[in-house]
Amino acid sequence: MDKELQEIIKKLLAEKKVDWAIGYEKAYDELSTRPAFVQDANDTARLIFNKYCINNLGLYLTKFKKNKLAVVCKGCDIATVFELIKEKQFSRENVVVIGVACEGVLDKKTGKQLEKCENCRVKQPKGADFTVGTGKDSAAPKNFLDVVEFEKKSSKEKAEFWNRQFEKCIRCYACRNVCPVCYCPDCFANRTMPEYLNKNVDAEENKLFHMIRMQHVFGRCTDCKACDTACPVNIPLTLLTKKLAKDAKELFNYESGADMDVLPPLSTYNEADSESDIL
Amino acid sequence: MKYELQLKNIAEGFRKDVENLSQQKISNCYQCGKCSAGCPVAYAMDYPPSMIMRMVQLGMHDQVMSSNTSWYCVSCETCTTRCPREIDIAKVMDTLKIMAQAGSYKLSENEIPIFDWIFLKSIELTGKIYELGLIGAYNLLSLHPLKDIYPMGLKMIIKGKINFIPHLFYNPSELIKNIRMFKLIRKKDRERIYEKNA
Amino acid sequence: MESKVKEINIVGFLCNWCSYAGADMTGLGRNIYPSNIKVIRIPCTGRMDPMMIIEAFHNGADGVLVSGCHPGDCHYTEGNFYWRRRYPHLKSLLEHFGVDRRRFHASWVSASEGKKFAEVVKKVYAEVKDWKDNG
Amino acid sequence: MLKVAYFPGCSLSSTAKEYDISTRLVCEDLEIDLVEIPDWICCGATTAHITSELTAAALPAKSLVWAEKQGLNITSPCSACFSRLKMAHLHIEKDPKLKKEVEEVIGEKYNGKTEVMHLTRILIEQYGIENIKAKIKKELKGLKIACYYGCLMTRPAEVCVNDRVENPMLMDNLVKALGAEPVKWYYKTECCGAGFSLTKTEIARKLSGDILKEAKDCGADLVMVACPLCHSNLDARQPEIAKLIKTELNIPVLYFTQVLGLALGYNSMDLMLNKHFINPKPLLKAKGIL
Amino acid sequence: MARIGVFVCHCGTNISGVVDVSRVAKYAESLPGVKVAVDYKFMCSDPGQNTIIDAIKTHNLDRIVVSACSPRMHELTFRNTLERAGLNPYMVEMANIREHVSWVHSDNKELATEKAMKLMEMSVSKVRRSEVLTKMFAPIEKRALVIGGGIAGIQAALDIAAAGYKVVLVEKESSIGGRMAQLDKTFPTLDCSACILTPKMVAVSQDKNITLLTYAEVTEVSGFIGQFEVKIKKKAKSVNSKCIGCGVCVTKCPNKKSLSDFDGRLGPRKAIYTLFPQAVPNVPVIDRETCTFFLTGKCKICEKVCPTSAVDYTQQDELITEKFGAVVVATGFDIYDHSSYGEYGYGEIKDVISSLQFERLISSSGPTEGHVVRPSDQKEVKNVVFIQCVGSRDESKKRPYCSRVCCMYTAKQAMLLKDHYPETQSYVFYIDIRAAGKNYEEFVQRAQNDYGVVYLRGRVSKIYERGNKLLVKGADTLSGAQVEIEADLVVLANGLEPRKGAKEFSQLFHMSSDQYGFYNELHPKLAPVETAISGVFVAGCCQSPKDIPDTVAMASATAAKVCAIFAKEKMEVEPLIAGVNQLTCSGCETCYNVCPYSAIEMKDKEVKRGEVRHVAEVLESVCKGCGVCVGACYSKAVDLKGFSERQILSQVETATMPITNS
Repeated sequence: MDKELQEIIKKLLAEKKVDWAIGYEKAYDELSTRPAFVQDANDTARLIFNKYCINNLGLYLTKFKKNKLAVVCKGCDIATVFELIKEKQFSRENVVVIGVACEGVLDKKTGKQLEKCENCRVKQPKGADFTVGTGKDSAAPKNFLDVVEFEKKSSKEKAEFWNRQFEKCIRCYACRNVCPVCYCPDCFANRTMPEYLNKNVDAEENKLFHMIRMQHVFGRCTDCKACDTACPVNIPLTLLTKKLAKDAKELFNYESGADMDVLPPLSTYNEADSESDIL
Repeated sequence: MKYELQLKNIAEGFRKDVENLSQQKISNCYQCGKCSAGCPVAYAMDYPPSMIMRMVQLGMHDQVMSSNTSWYCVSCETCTTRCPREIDIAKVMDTLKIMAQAGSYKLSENEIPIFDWIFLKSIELTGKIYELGLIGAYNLLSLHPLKDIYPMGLKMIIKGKINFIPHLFYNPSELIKNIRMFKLIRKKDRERIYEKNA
Repeated sequence: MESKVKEINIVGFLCNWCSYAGADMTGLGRNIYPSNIKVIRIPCTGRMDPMMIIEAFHNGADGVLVSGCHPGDCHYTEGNFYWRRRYPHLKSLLEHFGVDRRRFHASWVSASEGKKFAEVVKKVYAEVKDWKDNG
Repeated sequence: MLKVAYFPGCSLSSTAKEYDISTRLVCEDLEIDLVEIPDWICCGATTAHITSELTAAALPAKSLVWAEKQGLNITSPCSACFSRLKMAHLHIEKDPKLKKEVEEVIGEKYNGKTEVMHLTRILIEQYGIENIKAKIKKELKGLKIACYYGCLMTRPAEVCVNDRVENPMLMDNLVKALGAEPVKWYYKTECCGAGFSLTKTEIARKLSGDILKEAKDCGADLVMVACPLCHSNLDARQPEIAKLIKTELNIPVLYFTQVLGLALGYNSMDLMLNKHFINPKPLLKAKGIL
Repeated sequence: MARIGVFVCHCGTNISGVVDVSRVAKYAESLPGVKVAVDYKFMCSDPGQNTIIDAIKTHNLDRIVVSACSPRMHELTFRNTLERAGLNPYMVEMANIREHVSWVHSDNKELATEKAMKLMEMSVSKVRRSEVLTKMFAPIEKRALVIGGGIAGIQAALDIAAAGYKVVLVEKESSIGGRMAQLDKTFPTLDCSACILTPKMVAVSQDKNITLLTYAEVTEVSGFIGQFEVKIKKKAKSVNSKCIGCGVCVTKCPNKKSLSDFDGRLGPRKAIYTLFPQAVPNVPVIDRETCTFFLTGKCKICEKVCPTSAVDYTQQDELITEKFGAVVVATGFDIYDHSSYGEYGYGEIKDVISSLQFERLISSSGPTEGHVVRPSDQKEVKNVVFIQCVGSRDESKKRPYCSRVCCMYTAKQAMLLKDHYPETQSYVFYIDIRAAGKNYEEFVQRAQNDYGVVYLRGRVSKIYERGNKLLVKGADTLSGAQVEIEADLVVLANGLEPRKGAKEFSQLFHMSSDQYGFYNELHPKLAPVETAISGVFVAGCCQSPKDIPDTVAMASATAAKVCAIFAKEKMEVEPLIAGVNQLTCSGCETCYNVCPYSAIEMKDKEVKRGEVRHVAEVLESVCKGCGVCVGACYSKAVDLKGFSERQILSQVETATMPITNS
C-alpha cells in the first residue's frame, strides 16, 4: 500500500503536476507519524500510511495555497479539503487529493481507536483523484449518543461541567492552530480593537474563547477531531464539535464537506425556514 | 331625572367585581344598543341590556341589583352573538344573577331562584330532573299551586309525558358521590364569590 | 429564591426599521413594560454578530432579546432571513455551553406593533426571572 | 360504522320520550351506534349557569370525562343538553382555573379531547346527506316544513360549527334531501323562551306565539324542531297561545328525527306521533305520507 | 482622549416628569471623557441647540451625547447642530430616554432614572468609539412614479408636473378617476363629483410632463431613493392607439354577460368596455376572460365595426422597466364586504345594498340612470333605512377603527334621496355622529332639520325579509326603546379598508403596514406622507380612511416632498456603510454570498507588499449599510460605519455593567 502511494506521488512530482506533496512519514517511534512535505520526486520513499496517521493534513493546504499541491487524505479528511475549496481558499484544480483507505486510526496516548472511526462511512474515500487501497464502510450512520446524553443535563449542570473543563485550559491555542478551518489571518482572540477577549487566562475567558471559536466554525467544522486530539489538557472538545455537526444536520440538513454545491448554512437562507421559538 | 350619579360608586369597583366574576370587559361597551335592539324580552325588562351595561360601568349598583333585567334574561345569547365589542352579555347577566343571590339584596324576583333551587336539588338527589316533584314543589313554594295543572299538566300526564316515580341512581355509591360533589361545589362557590367581593 | 427586580439585566438588540420603531411606538402608546431591558440599536438583525450575544452573556447579561422585522418586511429585503438562521443555531450552541434557553429570545416586532413589543419584553422578563428564581 | 357517546338528557326520558325513541330508531336504521352514558346526570339545563359557574361546568364534565375515556365524541339530541355540554367543554378549555376546580370537584381529569356535537350534525354532517338519501323509502313530497333551530344549538357562534349563526341551513338541507320543501323564513333562530317555560310563562307564550305565527304566515305545514324544550313550548302550549293571540294555529310540531323516520318508512306508532298535543296525523294523511 | 459633552433633555415634562434628569446629568459628569453635562428644557429647540454649540466652543468638545427622544425623531437635527458648530456630524449619539424610558416606565421613577442613566452611559461608550465619516452623494433620476389614478394620484401627478418634472401615472383600471368617479355628489357642498373631477382627469391626459399608463400594474421594485428601478406590466388592452373613442364597438358588442364592478354589480358590462362615459383615456379595453372571441374564437364584431381598425386581438402584455427618483403610492381603498354580517343577511338579501351601490343607483350615469329602485323588483322606494358603522368600529369583525367618512356620506345620501323623491322617508341608525370638518356638523344638522331624516341612536340587530318588505329591528338607546321599521331598501354604510393585495403591494417597496393593511406613515404627526422608505410617499386612503379634501391635501404634500428631492443636484446619502479591512480578510466569500445588494466584490489584490490575496471589497455606491456581511464574517474583517464592532461591543459591556456610585 505504501508503495502504491509513493509511486503515485513520485509520478505527480516527476511530471510537475504538483509542486509539493503532503503526506505522512514515520516519526521518532513506531507509534508516531508526522506530516511530510515532499518536493523531490526521488524523496518519496519516506511516505507511509498506517493506523497512527491521525493528523488531518488538510490543515497545511491553506498554508501552502500558492502552490499546486498533492495531499494524502483519509476519507474523513477529504471533507475538510472540500470545505476549504468551498470557502475559496484554493481552487479544486490546484489540489490533487490522494485518498487512502483507512480502517480507523489510533490515539497513541491511549492505544484506542478514535471514537469517530467507529461508525465511519468514508473508510473507502470518496471524491479523491487517486485512491489507494480499499476499505469497508460502516453500515450504521454517525451517532450522536454522547451529545444527546449531555443535552439532557440541566443548564446549570452543563455550565458547571464546562467551567470545570475550562479551568484546565491554558489557552495554548493548540486547538485553533491545528484546526484546518481556523485560517483567519488575524484571529479575533489576538485582536485589541475591539478587544473581544481579555488576555487573562481564567475559566470564564477561556470559555468565551471556545464559545466564539465554536460559533465561528459552525457549518464549516467537519468534526475531524484534530482539536480534541491536540488538546494537552484533555478538554473534551469533541463534545462541542459533534454538537455542531448535529445542529447543522438537524437544523439545516447540512453536512460539512459533503456536497460541493451547497452553501454553508449561515451563508444562505430559505424563505420557509423554521419560525418556531420566535416570539 | 330620576337618579343622581354617585361619583364615588363609579370608582368603588362594582364594575370591577362584575368584570372579574364574568371575565368580560364591560368597560369595552360603547353603547351601540345592538343587544337591546335584538333582545326578545327587552320589552319586559326595567332597563334594556345596553342600559344595564352602562349602569354597571357607572357603578349604579343598587339600581342594577334591584332591577328585573337580569332575571328576565332568557339566555338566548342573541346579544352575545352580535355584540360588536365581543362582550358576552348573556354571561354578564348570569353573573349579575349569581351576585344577587350571593349578596344580601332584596331580590326583585323570587320565582326563578326558587325554581333553580328545586331544580338543582333534584339533580343532587336523583341525578336527573323529577318533573312532577319539580313542578309540584315549585308551584307550592311560588304560591301558584294550580299553575299549569289544567289543561296542560293533565294532558301531559294522560299522554304519559310525565313520570310519577323519580329516576333513581342504579348504584347508591353514585348517589353519595353526587351529593358529595354538590357539597364541594357549594364550598368552592362561596370561596369564589367572597374572594371577589372582598 | 425571589430575585430582585433590579438584579435582572436584559440586553435588547433592535433593528432600526421595525423593532426600534415599534419600541418607539410602545412609548407613544404609553404601554408600560419592565425597565430591565437596555436597548442597543442596530441597522438590521442581519447585522447581528453572534459574537455580540456571546459577549453579552459573558459580561453578565441575564437575558438577550434580538428583535427584527417580520419575514418579508425587512428594510434590506433579506437581512432577517439570515438572522433567522443564526438564531436557532446560536441558541442551541449557547444551551450546550450551559446558557439556559429561557435567557435568549428572538422576536418579530413591526413598526406598528407597539403593544406587541411591550408584551414581548414582559414575556422575556418573565422567562429570565423564572430562570433566575427557579434555576 | 359511526359510534358516539349518547347523552339523552332528562327531557328525553320524560316529556320527550318520542324524541328519544325516534332518535334510537333512526340511528339503528342508519347503523349509527349510540352508546348511552351510564348513570349520566342532568346537564344543569337553564338553571345551573345562573346559579354558579362551577356547577354549570361540573355537571356536564362528568359525562365529558366518560366519553373521553371511551375515546368517543359525545352527542345529545336535546339542544339544551348539547349547549351545556359544549359550553362546559369550551369554558373548561378557556379557563385553567375553572378547569382545576372542576377536576377537583368531580375527582377526575378532563383533557378536552372529546368533541361535543349536536345530533343534527352527527346525522346530517357526519353520516352525510347523500347516505341518508340512499336510505329513503318514502319521499315527503308536498310537505312545507319550517325548520326551527332555536337558540341553544346555534348560539353563541363558537357552538355553531360549520353553519351560519344567523341563517343556519343544516336542517333545511335535510328537509330538501327528504323531498319536502323547506320554508324560507327568518324566525329560525328566534328564542322560544324555553328558560321561562315554567317560571315566566307569559313570556314563553309570547315568544313562542311570534314564532308560530311567523311560520304560519310563511306558509309552513309543520314546524320541525331539534329540541324538547322548544317542542314543549311550541306544541304543548300551542292551544293556550292560540287562545291568547286569538288566531287559529294548529301547526303540528315534529322532531327532526320523526320527520326523518317518516321518510325512512316508519309509521306513526313507531314514531309515537300520538304523543303530540297538536295531532299531525290529519296533515300527514292529507299529504299522503301516512 | 475624547472630549465628550452630554446634554439631557427634559422634553417639557415628558421626560423630567418621570426621570430625574439632573441626576442623569450628574452621573454623566462622573464618566471618563465627559467634560460637560447639562440638562435643559427642550434640547431640540433653538436655544437648546445653541447650548450645545456654545458648549462645544467653550469646552472644546469633539463628541456629543444627547439624552432625549428617539434618534428616529431627532438624530438628523443634532447632526446638523454639530455641523453648525464645525464638528463632524457623525460624532453625535442619542440616548432614547423618552420613548424607551419615561413613556414606558412611568410606574417606577427610580428604576426609570437608573435606566436613563444607563442608556446615556451606553451612548457615551458608543460615541467614544465613533469615527469621523464623510458624507456621500448619489445621482437623482428626476422622474416621479405615481401609483394609483384616483383623486390622490391625479392631484400628486398634476402638482409634480406643474413644477416641471416628468411623471408616470400608473392605474390598474382602464381609466383614471378611481373611487371619486363612482360617487354621485360630494359632501358637504352637494356638488357633483364628476363635474369637479373630470377637468382634473382631462388635465392629466393633456399635460406634456405626465405619461399615463392605464390598465397597468407595478410588478417589481428595486433600488432606492433617487434610483428606483420599477417593472411595470402593461396589460394588453386589445385596442391600439388608433382608437378615437367613438364607442361603436361598445354599443355593438353582443356580450353583456358580466356585471359591471364599477356600477357595484348592479348593471351589465360588455366584454369590450370603457369604465364610464367620461373615461380618460377614452379608449375601451377587451376583457379577455369574458370576450366571446377569446373564449370561442368566433365573433370579432368589434373589429368589424371599428371605423379606425383599432381593435387588435394579437396585443400582448408588455413588461417595461423604468427608473424613477421618487414614488407616490396612492392605491386607495376597498369598501368593507358586508357578507360577513349574518344579521344583515350575509350579503344575500338583494335589497340590502352597500353605500357605493347606492351612489351608483342615484347617479344619473349609473345603471338605473339615477332612479333609486329596489334591485330585487325594480320598484321605487318609500321607506329607506341607513345603517352606519358596517365594518367600522366593530371588533368582532376585526375592524375596530372609525372609517371617518360614513357619517357624512350617509347624511348626504339621505338628503339626495329626499331631493330626488320628496315622498320618501329615511331613517339613519348611528352610534355616534362624527362630523369633524368645515361645515360638516351643519350638514348633518341640515339633514335632520330640513330634510326630515330620522336619526336613531343604536345599531341594528337584525334585518328580516318579510314578504317583499324588509323588517329592520333596531333600538334607540337614547329613549331606551326598541324600534321596528318596515323598509323597502336598506343601505349599509360600509367602512373603508385597504385594497385587496395591499399587503403584497407594500412588500414590493418593503413599506410597513398596520394590522389592517393600511400603509404606515413615517411619523403619525410630523411625517404623515413619508414612509420608512425614503423616496416613497403615501397619499389618500391607502394610508388610512379620509375624505376628499384631506386626500387632495395629502396628495399635494407628497408632490411638495417629491419636488424637494428633485430640486437638489445630487442626493446626500448617509455614509453608514460597510468597509473591509483587507489585511485581515481571509477571502472566504461569505460576505459576498450573503450581501443582499451584491455590493461586495472579490478581488485578487496586493494587500501587503508582495502578498497578493483573494479579498473582499465594498462597492460604496451600492452598499446600503444593512450589515449582513458583518454578522456573517468570521475573520472580523468587515465592519459597519456608525454601528462598528467596537461601538456595539462597548455598548454591550456598558449595558451589562452595574451603575457606579449612584
